[in-house]
Amino acid sequence: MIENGINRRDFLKVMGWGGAAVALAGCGNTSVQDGKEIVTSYASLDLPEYAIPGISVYFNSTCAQCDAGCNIAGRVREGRVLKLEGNPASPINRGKTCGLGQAGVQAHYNPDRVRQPLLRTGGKTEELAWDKAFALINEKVGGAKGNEVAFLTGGLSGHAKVLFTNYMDALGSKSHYVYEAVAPSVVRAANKKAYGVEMPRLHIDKARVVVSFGADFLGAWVSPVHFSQQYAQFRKGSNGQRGVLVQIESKMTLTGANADRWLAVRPGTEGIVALGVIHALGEAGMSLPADVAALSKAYDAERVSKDTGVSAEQIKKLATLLKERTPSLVIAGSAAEGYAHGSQNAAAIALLNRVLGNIGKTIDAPATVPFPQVAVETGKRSALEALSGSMAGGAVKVLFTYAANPVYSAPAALKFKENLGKVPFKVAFAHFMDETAQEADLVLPLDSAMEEWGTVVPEYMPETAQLNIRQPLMERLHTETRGVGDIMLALLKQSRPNDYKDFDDFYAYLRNAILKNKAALGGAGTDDDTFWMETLSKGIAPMGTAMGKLAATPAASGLSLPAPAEADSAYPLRLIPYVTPNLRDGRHANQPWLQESPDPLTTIVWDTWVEMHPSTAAKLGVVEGDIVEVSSRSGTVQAQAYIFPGIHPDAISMPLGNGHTSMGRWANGVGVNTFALLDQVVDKDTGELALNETQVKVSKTGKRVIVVKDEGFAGGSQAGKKIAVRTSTDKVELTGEV
Amino acid sequence: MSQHHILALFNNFDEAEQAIAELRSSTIKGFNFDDLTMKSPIEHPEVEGVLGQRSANVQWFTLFGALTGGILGFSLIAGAQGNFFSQVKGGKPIIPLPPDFVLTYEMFILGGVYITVLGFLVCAGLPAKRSSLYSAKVSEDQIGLLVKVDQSAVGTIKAIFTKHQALEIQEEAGK
Amino acid sequence: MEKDIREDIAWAKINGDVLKSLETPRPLYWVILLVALAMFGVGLGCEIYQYNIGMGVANLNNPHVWGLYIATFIFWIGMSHSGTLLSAILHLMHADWRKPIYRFAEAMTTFSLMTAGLFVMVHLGRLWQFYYAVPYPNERWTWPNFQSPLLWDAMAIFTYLSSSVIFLYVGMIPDLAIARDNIHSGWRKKLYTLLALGWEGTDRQWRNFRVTYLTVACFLIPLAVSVHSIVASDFAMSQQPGWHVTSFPPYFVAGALYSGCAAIITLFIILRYVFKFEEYMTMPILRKVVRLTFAIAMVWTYLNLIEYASVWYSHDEAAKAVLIQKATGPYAPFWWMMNFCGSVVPLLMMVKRFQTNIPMMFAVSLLLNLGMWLERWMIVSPTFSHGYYPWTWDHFQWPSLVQWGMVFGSFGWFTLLFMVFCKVFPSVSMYEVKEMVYHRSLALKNNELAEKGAH
Amino acid sequence: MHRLLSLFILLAGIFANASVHAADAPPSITTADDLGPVIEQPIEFPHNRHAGLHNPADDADPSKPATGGMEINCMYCHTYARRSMVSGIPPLRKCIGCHQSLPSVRETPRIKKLFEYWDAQKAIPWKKVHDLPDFVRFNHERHIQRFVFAQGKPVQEACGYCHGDVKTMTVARRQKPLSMGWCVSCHEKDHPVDATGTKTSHGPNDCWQCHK
Amino acid sequence: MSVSNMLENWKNFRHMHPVDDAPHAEYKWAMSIDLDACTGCNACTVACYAENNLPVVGKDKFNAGQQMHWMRIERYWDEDKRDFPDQGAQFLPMMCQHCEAAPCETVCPAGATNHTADGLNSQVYNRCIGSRYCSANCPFKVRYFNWYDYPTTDNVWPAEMTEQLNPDVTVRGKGVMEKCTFCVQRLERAKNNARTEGRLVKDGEVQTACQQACPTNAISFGNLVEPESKVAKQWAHQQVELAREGQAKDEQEGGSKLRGYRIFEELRAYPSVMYLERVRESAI
Repeated sequence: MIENGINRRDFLKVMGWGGAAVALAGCGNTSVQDGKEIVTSYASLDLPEYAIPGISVYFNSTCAQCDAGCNIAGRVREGRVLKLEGNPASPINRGKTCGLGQAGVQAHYNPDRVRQPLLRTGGKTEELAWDKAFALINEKVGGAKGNEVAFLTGGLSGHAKVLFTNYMDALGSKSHYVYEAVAPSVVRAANKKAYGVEMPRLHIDKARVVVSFGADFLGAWVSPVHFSQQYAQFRKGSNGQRGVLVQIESKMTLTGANADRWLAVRPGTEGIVALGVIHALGEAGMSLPADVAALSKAYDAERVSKDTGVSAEQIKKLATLLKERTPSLVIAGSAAEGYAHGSQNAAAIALLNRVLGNIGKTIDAPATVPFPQVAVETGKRSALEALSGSMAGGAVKVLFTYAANPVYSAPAALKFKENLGKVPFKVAFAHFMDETAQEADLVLPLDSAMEEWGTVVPEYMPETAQLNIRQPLMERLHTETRGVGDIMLALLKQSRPNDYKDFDDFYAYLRNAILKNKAALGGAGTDDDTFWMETLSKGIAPMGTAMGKLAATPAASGLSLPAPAEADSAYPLRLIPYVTPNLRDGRHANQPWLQESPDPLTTIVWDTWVEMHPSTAAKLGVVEGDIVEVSSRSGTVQAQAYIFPGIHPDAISMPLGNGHTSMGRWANGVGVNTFALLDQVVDKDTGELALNETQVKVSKTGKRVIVVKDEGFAGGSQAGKKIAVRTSTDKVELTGEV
Repeated sequence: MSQHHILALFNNFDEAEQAIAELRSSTIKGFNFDDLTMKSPIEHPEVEGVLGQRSANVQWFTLFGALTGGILGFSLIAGAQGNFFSQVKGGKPIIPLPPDFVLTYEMFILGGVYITVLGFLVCAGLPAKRSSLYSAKVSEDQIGLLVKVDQSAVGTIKAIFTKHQALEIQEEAGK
Repeated sequence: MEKDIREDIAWAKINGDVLKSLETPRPLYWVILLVALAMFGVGLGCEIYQYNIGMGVANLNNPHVWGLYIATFIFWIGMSHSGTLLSAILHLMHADWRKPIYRFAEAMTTFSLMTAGLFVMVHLGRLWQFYYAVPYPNERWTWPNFQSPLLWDAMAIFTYLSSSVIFLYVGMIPDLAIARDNIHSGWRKKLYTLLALGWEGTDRQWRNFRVTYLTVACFLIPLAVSVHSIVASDFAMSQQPGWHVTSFPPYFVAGALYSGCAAIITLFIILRYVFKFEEYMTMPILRKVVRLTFAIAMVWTYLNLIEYASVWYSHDEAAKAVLIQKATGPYAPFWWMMNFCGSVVPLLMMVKRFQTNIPMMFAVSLLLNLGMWLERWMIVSPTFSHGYYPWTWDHFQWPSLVQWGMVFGSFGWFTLLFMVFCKVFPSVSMYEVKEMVYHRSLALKNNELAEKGAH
Repeated sequence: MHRLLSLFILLAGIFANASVHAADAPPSITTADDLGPVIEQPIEFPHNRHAGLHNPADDADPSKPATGGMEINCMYCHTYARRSMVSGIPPLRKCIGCHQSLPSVRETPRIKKLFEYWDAQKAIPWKKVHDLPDFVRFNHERHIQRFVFAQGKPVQEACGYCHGDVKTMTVARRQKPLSMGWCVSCHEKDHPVDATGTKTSHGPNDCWQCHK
Repeated sequence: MSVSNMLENWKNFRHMHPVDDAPHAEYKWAMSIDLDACTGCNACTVACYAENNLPVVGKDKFNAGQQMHWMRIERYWDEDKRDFPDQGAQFLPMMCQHCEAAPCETVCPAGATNHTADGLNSQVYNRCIGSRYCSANCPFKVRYFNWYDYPTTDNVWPAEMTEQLNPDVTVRGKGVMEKCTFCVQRLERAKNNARTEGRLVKDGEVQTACQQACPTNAISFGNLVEPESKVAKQWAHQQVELAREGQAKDEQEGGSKLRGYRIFEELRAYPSVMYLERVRESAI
């Protein structure tokens, strides 16, 4: 789609800056000013045929706002990207986007981006030229041995991952810590054990009943836009057979708010519910495998009800429903995995899938990625503990951080910032001067996702394996930023000049890498240029049709669930950190659209809140807007209380993502950092941080504020008017609906 | 035949009325009763009785003004709605009658008031230069009678005024 | 029986007394004028601030898009109706006691309309484009929306203001002639000479004057009624609960006359004291005004109760909710205060002894005015806070100091205009007081004659 | 007195007249001669030379080579007009494209200037002649499609309705008021829909056509 | 254009809309929103910010009730006083309903809000004088007023952010009312392209920004005049008619099994947005 003879960057450039002035044209200027404004032609060059001033052009690329890897189409006009829309050809998001994805342009145009390489010596920060920065890095890595050079990155995939691997290889380092603050890492491990794959494909659309144990698949879990698409089909069903969603969790998530039945479960007892349902299924006449039957025998309705707080009647009803309507699908999500016995919870839930016979029907193996070097390497929270430990021991001399903000998101108990101080030289690849970049000795400014070249292989691929292309949608806003691929290439050229001398830049490397495997990427028989242009134009390259296999079956052996913990008298409440659809782990806190987009459940904006059940609040004498002090063994914060019916009375919940001290104008000082409260309790099987294990106490401070939210005085009441109407399945006829 | 203007001031309406009555009943050569003007500090309640029927035509202006205002108002408004870039609003017709009636009503009154006042000025001969035979006493508490007579009749008139206890008589040769 | 205007008062003395009020002001006058100017300055400052920053500084929001500006606008419009009541309605009814006091009431009409007009302006988000609402042929080929009650308002108020000014002026011509005849120097002479239009008091002038005065008075009455019922239409023509009430137009008109009468009592007492008009603004006149006010207060109370009753009795649940909200929500203190001031306080006027008790009537009239102002506020704000759509209910919006500042400033502006008027134009109609005493003495004489005849 | 009286009558007359006039017909807005300001352009581009009519008789007369135009289609240079809201200012290469093979005028002052810009690879800072307020959106494409392609009007006539008789100008100058009423006056007229001219329709009158 | 024009077309000028026959010739844009599919995820609202140059007002102004979201997601709870909202929340995307007999249109003194031939409720910013009467009269309170001059307010659009602004949409200054336009800039673009090709806009050819973003396809948008469009079919199936203040299902004894309804139909504003009731399983 780019014509020969025109350098793409040049084209974007002239379009960008030679174009018509975009004024903040308000309604102010009513006068006609002939001869005052200057109209230039679009510089001295001809424009390609398709570029017409006033007409938008769409370029396909890949969203970088979360790890779902949605394919997007950027609307570009006069050289500026205006809006991100979904790529309709994408199997993941089918032309759709979430709010987070829409806000991607604000990550790009953000005025608080880092624009220059910065060197911090002593207390001083100075701007640095790139060649000097590279030389400095070269000097520092030269002074360290093998594993003394450590890399802390977020989940990595695609060709940037290849370059990272190669660079570590060149340095002889194996210290790659892949870290994600809120990824479903326990569930991955449990899935691996139960099904033989980390992330099976879930066919929500094919299920007639979905029971989700705290998987917020409509909000912030794995691939929400894709699941939302499936959910829509699931709800529509076929022939009026509308799918039923039951959500079992302690704190209502967006998915829970959309459930037909939301069951508030005592925190940590999700696995018990699962076994209770299995037991009830047995009672209802379903034949259970012997090992399962033996395990579930103890979980009769009465006991389960006592342990979990879910009524026996509900469990029975659920079992009946699951028995009657097949296929079904049971999903273990973050609420289930966030405990010291999280893996056990997940295993019990997987067992339920086996009992129901869902495996192979609604749970399927994912596609095989034929090029493992570009396949995603997902992050683990345990990586941070490991790194922190080795930093404390002085084993790290040089640390590179990329796509991770551990200083912000590490639990206080890790003392991560303190340990980081022991690393002599820290390099941060940064979009923003975030908390981690603030601690770094060298900060390298990154291109935004709308400026850089790259490839992405998402973890969750709904169909066959796909390589997502990320391409610049416009010229760099700031001349001194670099794509991560370009940086890694430059570093590699320092260590292995001969291997990389042919590549001027990452673009050249990428083009070469893809063209080399043209045949495997569906381009057999086309010439290089055509294939390259087609790939860019589609934004997706298929990587074969090979599908994996579910190599294991959930087994009952070794599964043991502890009895629900007694309440701790000093810290009587359980803190459930809430991953909001808008802010996730906090990296998007400086995008004002997301800050002003109300949280779907509480409608609160621009702040952190402490969610508690009315009965808990009544016990504490707290009303909405009271500033309460939440203390755990690891930390204390103060935040406004919000009384919320959708949470178990034993728990409180606080959203993650706010409370930045260093990020940008829209993030700094907004809310409090919930990560700072977390105790370092880990899942016994995987060593992953158990997010929901923190015990807290709540006390009133006596201050009160008005909670800033969209919800009005009437709260969630419709005052008896017919506004948002709800009906039940026995009162409607869905068959024949358009 | 030179004309003379005579202004006589009286203490109260009774005396002035008597003077007028006498002037009216007498036939003095060179004096036309229509040339008599009464000036008073307040509106004399029985002025018709003593001066005879003298016309006031303001009400015709009123009628004209109100009708014009109303008709113009309606046609302006309906015309503006219908002819210029007519836009549907709120599911109502482009020329909706109730609002137009309200506005017509206002224009009716506006026209009525304006033209009435215009009529007043026309009928009352205002604004005017004050005649030289004017006494500030008239605006205070005295009644003035102004006549325009032939020189020949001046004496007679004056005599009548004096007879009715005119406080002061001013005379001026007319042009 | 209190002392009324003496029938044998010399006409020259009337001239003298009234013209004296135009003479060099006492220091107190300057103090009041300066205070008024300062108040107006506060309002002006607030408007400049709001103009520059945006309407947000008034602390309006969605759904509270209107606030004190509109409430106070209606208040001032209502205020204006007293002048018409006294000068036009009572004129047609030949109530001669109106004569000493109608002039300032008519001036009040004009000035409160001018004040009300200011509120329309400060209320606009884009004041600098206000002419878009004015119907005139323009190069855009656009016209304002004649369906909007706001436009009817504009037309009605323009008509009313200009008619009132004309009526005030025409009725003042004979007095201006008196002033012209008695003041012989300075700018005043030029002004009065010009404005008197050469009035000489000839029979022809008087004859036409009488017809004109009567005719304009006839026009003013329906006009006044239409003005406030159109203001009521701003609300009644809308769809909002609590506004969409058929009894609003008469209710508004009654409220307007009510607040106007209350204001007349206030100004009556002030003018009587400041200009020493005891001989003209006599106790019997006050008594009559008070009785009139009381009657209108009862009419208003009746209509008010009718409104509540019809809302309560109807099936309009949304309107009922607003009513309950008024009586029990955050606005309850103001709402109860309004009912108290509007319906209970005037009961004091029933007591004959109080009717001429000047301090008491002064206090009562102020309370009535307060009640009437609250009435307007209670019409505007509660509906916004509790409209149809529960999601946007907002009970806690409170007008910012900018809004209060402009309300405050408007009283300064009104006082300023009124004070200047009183020093430039005769605030008591001299010729009509003369007429009044003339007619009364005639009547007296006739009575005597009749008595004599009877004997 | 009579002066004042006549003044009043005059005022009343004007009021009556204005009302009747306004109700009857909108004030006609001039469509020509309302010249905009003279604008100094970096290069005095001779529109008449490029777009002016071509007279073969002048070809024969070597003494007046400059009088004949070349009848270049407006859209040869303003190439986006039929495809986009904006008509576009031609890029410098377009000018050079022809002029580099026109040695006959290569040394004239304007062309020299043109090549100076080219050599510096700089865009010419043309001044806007037909400015509209920022919130008005005039769509060139719609008008060109409608009048040139659907109705078959000569392109210069179609463009000229708003831009005036550009083919007779050197530096373009605004000739039409471009006020809203002027736009509306045309939108209210019935125009033939196609070349046959049997079916007509008038322009849309929704505010959102131009104000969004 | 004259008195004669007025007299000749008197009947047209007295035409009631939409009560009379055939109110719309080519297009009547309408929407239907399936509340059963809507998950309340807010993607639509953010997309609206991106498409329509909406200002982010910040915490203080949001608190003052001066937020500018043309589209808001409302979240309602059951009011039966149970311990937990065990049937979830009810989400409702709310934006300008583009009423056929819009209460806002009649009251604007400047005529800044009108009904277009396509059945949209247009708001013309530069004609607006800011009397806010339209908002006062809107039953849904979906009109948003520019209380401040956001383009010049700090941190609303810093220089870099202005690059993102959609050039097809005016950036509103202080003192004007604004609201959802059904993405009229997209509609006009689509109509323009269709006219050039001598046809009508096809169903699905134009999407509003919210519809385009919606991950569950809860929002359908299209031309109600065209019987084959999805929206027209949905309206027809649910027996919701534009110019009716009640539905067949309300008039039936015991109600029908249809889900379609419009909010506040009894106010006779005839909204162009039909909602489909949220459904919850009765077996659990």
